Amino acid sequence: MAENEAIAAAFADGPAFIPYLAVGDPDYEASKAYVEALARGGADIIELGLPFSEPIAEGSTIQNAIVRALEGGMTPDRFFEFVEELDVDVPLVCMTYYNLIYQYGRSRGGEPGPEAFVERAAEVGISGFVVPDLPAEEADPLRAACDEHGLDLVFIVAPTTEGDRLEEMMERVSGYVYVQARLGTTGAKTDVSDQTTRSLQRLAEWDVPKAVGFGISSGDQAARIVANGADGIIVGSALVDIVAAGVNSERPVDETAEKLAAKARELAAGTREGAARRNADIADADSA
Amino acid sequence: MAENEAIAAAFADGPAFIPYLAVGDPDYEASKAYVEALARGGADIIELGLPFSEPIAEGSTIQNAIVRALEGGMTPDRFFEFVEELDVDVPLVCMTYYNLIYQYGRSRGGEPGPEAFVERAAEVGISGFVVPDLPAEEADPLRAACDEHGLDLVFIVAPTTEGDRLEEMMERVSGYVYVQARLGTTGAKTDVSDQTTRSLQRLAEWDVPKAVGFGISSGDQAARIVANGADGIIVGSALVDIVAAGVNSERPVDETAEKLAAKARELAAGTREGAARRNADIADADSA
Amino acid sequence: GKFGDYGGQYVPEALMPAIEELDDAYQRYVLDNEDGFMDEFRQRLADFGGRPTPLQRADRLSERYDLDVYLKREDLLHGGAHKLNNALGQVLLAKYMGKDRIIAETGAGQHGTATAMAAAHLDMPCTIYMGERDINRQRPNVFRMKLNGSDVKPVTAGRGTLKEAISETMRDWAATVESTHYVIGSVVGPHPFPAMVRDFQAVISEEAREQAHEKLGGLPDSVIACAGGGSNTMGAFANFVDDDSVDLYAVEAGGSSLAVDEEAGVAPNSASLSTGDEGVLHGARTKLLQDSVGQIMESHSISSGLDYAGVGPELAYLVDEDRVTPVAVDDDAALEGFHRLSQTEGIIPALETAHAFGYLEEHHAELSGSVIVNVSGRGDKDLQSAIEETEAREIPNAPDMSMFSEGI
Amino acid sequence: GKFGDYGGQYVPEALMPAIEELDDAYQRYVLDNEDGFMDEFRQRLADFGGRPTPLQRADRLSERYDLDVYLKREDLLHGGAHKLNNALGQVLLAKYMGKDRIIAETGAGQHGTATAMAAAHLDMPCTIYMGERDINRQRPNVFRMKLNGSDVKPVTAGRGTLKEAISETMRDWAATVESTHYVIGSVVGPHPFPAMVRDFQAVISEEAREQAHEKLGGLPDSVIACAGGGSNTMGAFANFVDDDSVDLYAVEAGGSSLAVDEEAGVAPNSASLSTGDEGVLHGARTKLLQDSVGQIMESHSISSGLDYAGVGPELAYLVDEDRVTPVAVDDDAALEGFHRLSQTEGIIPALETAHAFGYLEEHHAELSGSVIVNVSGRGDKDLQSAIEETEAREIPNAPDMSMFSEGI
Repeated sequence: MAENEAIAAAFADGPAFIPYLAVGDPDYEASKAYVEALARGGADIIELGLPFSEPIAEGSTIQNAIVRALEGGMTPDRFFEFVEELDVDVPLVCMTYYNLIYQYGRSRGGEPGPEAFVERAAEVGISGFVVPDLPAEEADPLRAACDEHGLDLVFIVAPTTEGDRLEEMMERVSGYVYVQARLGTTGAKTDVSDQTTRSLQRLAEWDVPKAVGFGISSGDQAARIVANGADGIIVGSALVDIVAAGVNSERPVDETAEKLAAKARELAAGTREGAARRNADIADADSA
Repeated sequence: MAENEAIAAAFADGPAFIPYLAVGDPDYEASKAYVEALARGGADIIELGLPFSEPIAEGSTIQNAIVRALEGGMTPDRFFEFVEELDVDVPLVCMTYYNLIYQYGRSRGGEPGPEAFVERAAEVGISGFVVPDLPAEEADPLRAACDEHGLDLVFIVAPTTEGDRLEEMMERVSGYVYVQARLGTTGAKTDVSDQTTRSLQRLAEWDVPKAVGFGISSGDQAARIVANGADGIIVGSALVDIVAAGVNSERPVDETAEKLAAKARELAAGTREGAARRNADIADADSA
Repeated sequence: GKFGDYGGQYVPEALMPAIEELDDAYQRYVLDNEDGFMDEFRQRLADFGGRPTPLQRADRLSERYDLDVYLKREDLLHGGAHKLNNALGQVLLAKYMGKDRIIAETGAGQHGTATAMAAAHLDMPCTIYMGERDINRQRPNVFRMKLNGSDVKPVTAGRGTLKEAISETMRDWAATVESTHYVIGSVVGPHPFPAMVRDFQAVISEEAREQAHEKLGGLPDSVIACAGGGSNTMGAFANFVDDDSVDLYAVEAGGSSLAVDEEAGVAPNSASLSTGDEGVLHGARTKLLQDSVGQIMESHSISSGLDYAGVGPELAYLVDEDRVTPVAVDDDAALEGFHRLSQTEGIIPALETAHAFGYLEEHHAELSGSVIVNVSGRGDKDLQSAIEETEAREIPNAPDMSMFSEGI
Repeated sequence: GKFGDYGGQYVPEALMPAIEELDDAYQRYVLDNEDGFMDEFRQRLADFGGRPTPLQRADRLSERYDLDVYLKREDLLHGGAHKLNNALGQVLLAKYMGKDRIIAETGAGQHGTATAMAAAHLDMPCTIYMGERDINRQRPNVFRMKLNGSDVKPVTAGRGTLKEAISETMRDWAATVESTHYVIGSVVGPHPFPAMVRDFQAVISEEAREQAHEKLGGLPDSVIACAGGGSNTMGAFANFVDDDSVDLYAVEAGGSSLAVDEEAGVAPNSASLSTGDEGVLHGARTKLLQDSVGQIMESHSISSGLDYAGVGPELAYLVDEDRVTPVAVDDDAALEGFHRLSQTEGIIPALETAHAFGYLEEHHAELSGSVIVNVSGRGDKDLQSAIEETEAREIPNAPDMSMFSEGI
């Protein structure tokens, strides 16, 4: 499998902070400012959500963001334009549902299938994909297209994923693995489940970075999770909450962007802090 | 079977005019004035309705009269009191439903059955009964009680009554037979059905007077029916209409009574006129 | 035409010939299966009506009451109640008799909808009389009758309920008796109606008795059915009457009280078997709710289908003969039965039927062995009243009623 | 888990283990009848559900159309629609799997009520997700679910309809997957749902095929069923698929037009088989109503039970294979079918079902011989909408609609 170099590089210097936003939420320009604020705040990779009308894997926070983005006119082509125009210096991962990937070829007059979408994504500078409704069993066509264009395909490992299914994913994953911290859908929660630790242990032998997501909302949590062995943390709902609060209070775009940047700084700092603690633990262990 | 002398006498001088009113409609005192007005107007016999809560054989005119009378507090005992107090010089026939006749004995602490009701009716001066929901087949207990107290039991012959059923009735009837002019329930109509003539012909051999009812509302109709061979005419709804109009327009009781008397005079005159025509016809036939 | 001293034919003379004609048709077609009438009737009941209905063991109720509770599922009949057994039989009979029009009265609308369905199925013009007040309380049933092509005539006289609708239908019949058949909705009215309606409904106990042999290996110890006019009751009992070992319970609507208010002419119940006296109403001698002089009382029940001052004469007779035990449960107990069956067995019963389950809930300790309960109808028609009536009371097993009003 | 290229398992990873566990249970209990699962299922369908349902010759429609029209009477199943076949199967399966909680989504409320009934019957706690707008449109069904003891959770996201309820149920399942079974309401979703729901519903055509042999002396020439998600369709077709002589017609909701408004993201119909393109929705690859880039369109139909942008993958496959003929009739034709069956046969169909009769009314001349129409559900739930929608249009066989509003 191809490995995307930009993503590999993002994990090279230690654990990565990976924020998520729905592209186009609440509109094209604001959304650009928000994504750029995340980069400014210290994101190592950014997951960009291309909104799909039936986001079955999302909690209500991100679902509402997707509704706003769709109402704001976001489409796959506008998404690619957005990515092209984006002024950030971190690798970008496209998070969307399979039907949009599958249909894109046909919307351009060709056959349905993932090739056209991946080709165009590569063109605009996307480095990889997360597709929440595409389990490994159905992923071969997309995996092949990613390989052809040097893009990563990230899979989500759930607390319930075990045995053969882990094998299936390990064979197909590249870039990083998205470790789902707890059962349920996306959404900011304050608890960090014991399942995270167990999941990380189950994946110990995998040679891709393990980024933990679902329910992370503070620098403290980020630090604890990274200290427990994660190679990265993924944060979505806690950031989308800031966007939503901005929309609801009709706050100026730059103020919301600044709040996002601040939150990103907190989470990035937490990530580094966790890395430092882990190194200290390792040093302790070494000296013991 | 006993024959009530008063009723026999009423038919002795030629065809009889038999008006009906619901007793107690709209109240005790007014009702008394109305019945007395009918007598004044030339009634030969008066049918007094004792109101029953489920008058299944009545059209809406008489049904409404019954509702008014019940709401005015009419009961069997009040009815008997009413008859006792009545200052009229014509035979009175009680028209009611069988359940009131049947229950009266029990209401006085005895057994259910018609005896107690008939005894009390005889006491207050009732000369006979019409019971619309009591066909000949169910009438033996009432017939026996009537015989004991010298009261008549009038049956209704419908246009549909034929064969054995006529026999059943002929064996049990006394006083007069009530010839139903058309199918349906009581109610003033302007048509006089051909069925009347046919019914009278069917009853030609009966030795009781044949009084025709259902739908008679004018002196002209009365005259025609009597001319066609009826021994009497029975008029209810056309009179109850006058009572109802009085109630609806809040007319003084004596004005309504006067209208009733006037209508009675018209109908009585029609009855006599019909008799005269019939005699003329007979005379014509004799002279032919 | 008599059940002991009960029954008979107390009707206006004009109807007597029609009733004699009907009696003749009843004997020929129903009793003697002339022209294969009963065969066609049974076939249509199967194909159109959905017979046989199951006899279902109610596992959860059985456990709860430490009894073997079986449900005779008349709620699954087309239209949602046992009413079609009778309506289809009578409309078909009218066709055999050469009548070209059907009339019927309806109170809660169940008999009217069953008649309208049967009339559409058999292509017979149909007029249904319904009190104006009942029309306003039972709009879905009015819609159903009209969608089936029946003419629904509002009756404005009196209080605009079943009594007035019956009188109005009698009037129509008295005027049209030669061409028209009056489909009476229960085992009431003049002979042959009580016997004929019983025979049409007897398919319930005919099946149940056979199913009991299959499922219980023999006869049940008791059969329980709610009783208003009594058609589901007689239907559920008929084939068990000769089985002396089977106890038969007719559960009447106890309303709010079994006492009467003579002054107001109101019996706040519909328990004519339990508390009524012999009298004559709507063509038959039977047990009635009446005042001391014989005026018919206004009856009351949360279940409009049981809300009737009379009862079938055969039931009155079987009660006097000690063959049927009349019992009554009040409105509250009926609601408890309604919720019990809904929650425990996934079957929402009609409020009529709920009385039978109210009895079971209150008196199961007095029963033993196996019990068949006739689920005479489904409760879809009663959702609104069941919820309103439950909200107005303290019913021990009521769900949290706030959820029916708040936020949705 | 595939039907040609259709089907599959496009679901979040967290659900995959549950789906694999379900697939295993499906194979063992449903396909191999382990522990007598299928025997118990069939027995409960008979006793609790009222199976078999009749195959009734529709005499008057047959005469009208010069065809032999037979009705498969799923409207007589407990709850009033074919939905119980599936709900009872899945709730029972969940019990065999040791799950202790049931969740389901519902749009019109029919699947929700069927699930709530089955859950009460089998003593399983049950939560039903329902869009807030649907809750307001379908209050009687909400009452029924709650009376059966289910927890009905309003979904306020989006437009508050079926789509949002599905997403919310998926979310609940994703969080509770170890203890909870998600009872999907049609032959949609990830494998094994489409195959399993078909197998539970196949009892319809299993009976119909046998009944056809009894009543027609052989196979019918055609089978007609309405198609939304397609569970009654596949249920009615399954056992005839191998009978090449039997034409299978899936009647979709043509809504107001088969054209789409790409700009507004609206397809004013629910005809995914007739007009949809291949795509991935709610766990399966199938035919969808989607815009050119793959966003799911808002579908429309007067019948909320057909109002869905997808369709079962097996149906999509059978259409591509030319085994099933997809046809569509519009809202007006469906209403015409609704009134036709109500007036002519005394059966008020669900608006879903009415589409099949609208097709028969419009296209009977193209058919010949014998036709089985699946009467998938009864119309009691649709009275209000049918009347309102009829009033707003010119339907040739509509009754005088004024009578539904005036004076009553």
